[in-house]
Amino acid sequence: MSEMTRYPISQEDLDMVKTVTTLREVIQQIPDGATVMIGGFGGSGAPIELIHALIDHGAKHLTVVNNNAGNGHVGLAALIEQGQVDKLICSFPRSADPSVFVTAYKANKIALEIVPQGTLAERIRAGGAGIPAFYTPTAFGTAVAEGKPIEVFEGRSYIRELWLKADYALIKGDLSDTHGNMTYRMAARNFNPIMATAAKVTIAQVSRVVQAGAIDPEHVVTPGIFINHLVEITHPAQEEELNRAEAVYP
Amino acid sequence: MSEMTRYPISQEDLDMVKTVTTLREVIQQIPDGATVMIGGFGGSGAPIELIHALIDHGAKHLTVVNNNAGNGHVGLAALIEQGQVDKLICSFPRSADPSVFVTAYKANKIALEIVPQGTLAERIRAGGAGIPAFYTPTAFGTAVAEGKPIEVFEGRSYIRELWLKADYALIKGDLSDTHGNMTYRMAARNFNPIMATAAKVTIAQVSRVVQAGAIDPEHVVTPGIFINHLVEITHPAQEEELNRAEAVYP
Amino acid sequence: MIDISEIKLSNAQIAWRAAQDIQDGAYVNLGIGFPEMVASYQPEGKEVIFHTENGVLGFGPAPAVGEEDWDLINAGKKAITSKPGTSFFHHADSFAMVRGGHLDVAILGAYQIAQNGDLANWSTGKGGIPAVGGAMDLVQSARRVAVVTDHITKKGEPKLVESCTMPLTGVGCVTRIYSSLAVIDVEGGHFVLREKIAALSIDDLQALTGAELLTTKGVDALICPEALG
Amino acid sequence: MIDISEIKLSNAQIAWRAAQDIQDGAYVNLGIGFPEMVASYQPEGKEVIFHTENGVLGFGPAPAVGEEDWDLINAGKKAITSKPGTSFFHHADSFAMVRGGHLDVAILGAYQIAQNGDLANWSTGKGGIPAVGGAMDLVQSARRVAVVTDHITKKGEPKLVESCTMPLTGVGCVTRIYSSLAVIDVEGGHFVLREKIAALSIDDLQALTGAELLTTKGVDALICPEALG
Repeated sequence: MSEMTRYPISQEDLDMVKTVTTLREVIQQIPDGATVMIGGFGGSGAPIELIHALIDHGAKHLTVVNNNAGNGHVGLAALIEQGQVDKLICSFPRSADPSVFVTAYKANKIALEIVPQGTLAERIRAGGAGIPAFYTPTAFGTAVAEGKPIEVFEGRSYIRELWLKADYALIKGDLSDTHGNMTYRMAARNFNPIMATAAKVTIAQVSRVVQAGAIDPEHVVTPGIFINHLVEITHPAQEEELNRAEAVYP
Repeated sequence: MSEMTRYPISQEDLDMVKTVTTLREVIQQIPDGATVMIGGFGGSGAPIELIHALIDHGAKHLTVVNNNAGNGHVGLAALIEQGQVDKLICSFPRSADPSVFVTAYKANKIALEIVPQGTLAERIRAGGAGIPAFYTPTAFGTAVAEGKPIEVFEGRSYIRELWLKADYALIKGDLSDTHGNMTYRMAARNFNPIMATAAKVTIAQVSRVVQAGAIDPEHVVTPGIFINHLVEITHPAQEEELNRAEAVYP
Repeated sequence: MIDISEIKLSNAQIAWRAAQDIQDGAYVNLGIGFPEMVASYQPEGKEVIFHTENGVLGFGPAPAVGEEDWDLINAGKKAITSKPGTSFFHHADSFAMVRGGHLDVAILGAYQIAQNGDLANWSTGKGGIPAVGGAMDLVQSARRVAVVTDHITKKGEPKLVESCTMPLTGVGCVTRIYSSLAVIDVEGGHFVLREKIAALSIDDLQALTGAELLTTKGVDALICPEALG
Repeated sequence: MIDISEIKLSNAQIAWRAAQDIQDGAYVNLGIGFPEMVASYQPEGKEVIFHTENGVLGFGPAPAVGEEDWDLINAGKKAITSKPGTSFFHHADSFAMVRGGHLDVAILGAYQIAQNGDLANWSTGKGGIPAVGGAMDLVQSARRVAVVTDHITKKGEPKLVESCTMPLTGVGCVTRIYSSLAVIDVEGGHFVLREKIAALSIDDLQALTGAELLTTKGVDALICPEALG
């Protein structure tokens, strides 16, 4: 059963920003040691409010899957700065200000698994699609391929990669109807739709929850079957803007 | 270089049904012996005009990939009836009137490769995504798995399946802009978007070609990079309706 | 052989019984034909979201005759409708949903079900043209796989067997059988009888079943509404 | 060592030269940083469609300062714009596009390029924090992989070498190098000199290159506009 907590469910609630308490209620189910996929590419599509609620909640020893390693002192960088992340699986741990991650990494306080970006995306997609392993030409002959099975198909060499799954996915969308059918905003789509499919429990923050039928069935990017909890954050923070304002969380 | 023949390219052409001559020009590049993916699930999303142009063109010894095996005496059934198809790769060679395929199959005039529907879809997606092989739980322990490599991941058994690619894909969309960015109509989407990615040359028929910018970038289902030729058919035939009218082609 | 023609449940009654077990909010795929009837008997107040493998989630009922749009069909190629909450997606995404274990329930028909949960429903093995469709994907990956079926074949042969003699659709996949005579679970390699129609004794039911029926957990009466439209 | 500081091409000139080879209608991915400059020098009358691996095809130029929407960025996290013909898609679809061989050209920077086409551009191998991003996908699967680069390092060491000493990004993938001194193809395991700047002899160029330069096919003058904005 895909249980979905629907906030809000009544028409009157539709323009209301949900309280931090509600956000906390959703996030506090995440236990220590969980594997958590966090959507976004840099700050675009990063679910800042969900990440900050995870900081408030305080779950530790997390394994986090994200394309990057945080920027400045908000969002994922803040989660790392709080010492909550034991391991990061990402493709590109660089940013305008990666100092939080760099400090933790050099102090051996965080483990790092580097995955080529396309392989990272495909492993996540495979996790959601019930494909335990697949072959890719990416990284053949490089250090990333070390220890991985190699096979030749049609005269070309490929390496075998495994799916990637998570206990929780924290994602950011634009609109969602009350069934959890979601849309995204431009390049903020990035990893969010595939992470929604690859976690046991997917928690989505969206800018607006609308009635079923308000989103054209042709325009749904993530069908509601993948969404377990929906939180409405009407004016979500944008990581890039927080960093330009030199914000620090908490 | 993804060359795309754009019909029509001028604003004045937008409401004009393309002539059969134009359709023929596009289709006549398909040589004998080609592997051709044909979109559609039953009659929904079947590019009837493209298939009928292929019948007029007369290319023989084709390998066709489609979910089904045709219905009645139009579309794919007509292509088979003309003796143009040597081999069919499909999941479900049954329909309201499968007599054309059944006759050809029983007379050993057509070879059949049965692929479970989800595996068929994933093999096509893999072909378009540069994944030569993947593991699936589908069909493990069944006749379909015979001869295929088996591997255990996380305690469960999976079979390895190979990608499926084609020389040509014939697909049906709803709108396309002049870049080939496409949308589909409801369940007529089915195999069309993935076949568009898995062929060397993709020929799409759409109900209307619109100017670039007329389709919201959020609503594009198939980006134009996958489309090589675009033919506007403003009032496409619907296979189901043709069959209810007992149509026969040619 | 016991004549069950007068006492067995109708297909509508079997479908009704299967519908009662579907939880509120479940995502459900119904096989082509008989299993589709399950949609007609959803208990009021429960919302069930139906998936069809050709790329529609949350679709509505069949349209009126003459109102069909043949671009909007289900896996059985029958016309359906959209409704608030419907979404469309392509075939690879649709089966990613199936294979990824996101469907709560798949309900299918059967030629044979073995006591270890093996299902045969795609080919009688007697020649003819093979056709698997999406069944092999559904039975291997839906969270719960149930079967609706007559308890015996038209020739009186058991459909619940020790091991399938017909080509398999999936291995160890079926967990519950709604038959025309009983509700039976597959547990630990055995058929476990849960409910049976009152007109038949357990011994009679065993005689119509091709493998041992365990009754260790108690057997309830299988009661369905008489009139189902 | 020859002092090339006064005669070598600027980054803008290298980018201009690379841009001239892109065919009309091509789908192109430009690496973060220097390669992005190639977009500024598209010949008039040619339409090139740019891909960024974070899920945008056919995007427009950077917005004016203050007009940025930070939900619309490129792989370098710089703000871009949409324009007629733009489309958005998720990361798996974006790399399916890359891995499936649908991109016509990828242009990247380099630490080292070997004469067999091996590319090293993600790690100097001297420690530090590894970061591959999307480069390993792009170099292995784009139809044509080109490099824009200084011909030698700041310390004067060759970047075109017999075999890479730094960790590889991809094997046998680069087919053309646009350097600050020359245009060089990789063919049959060798560097083949196509164009060089007039101020340098072939022998001088060979002295600045870590592997043999073949000149069997004739060498043209590498001429770029002087002033590039």
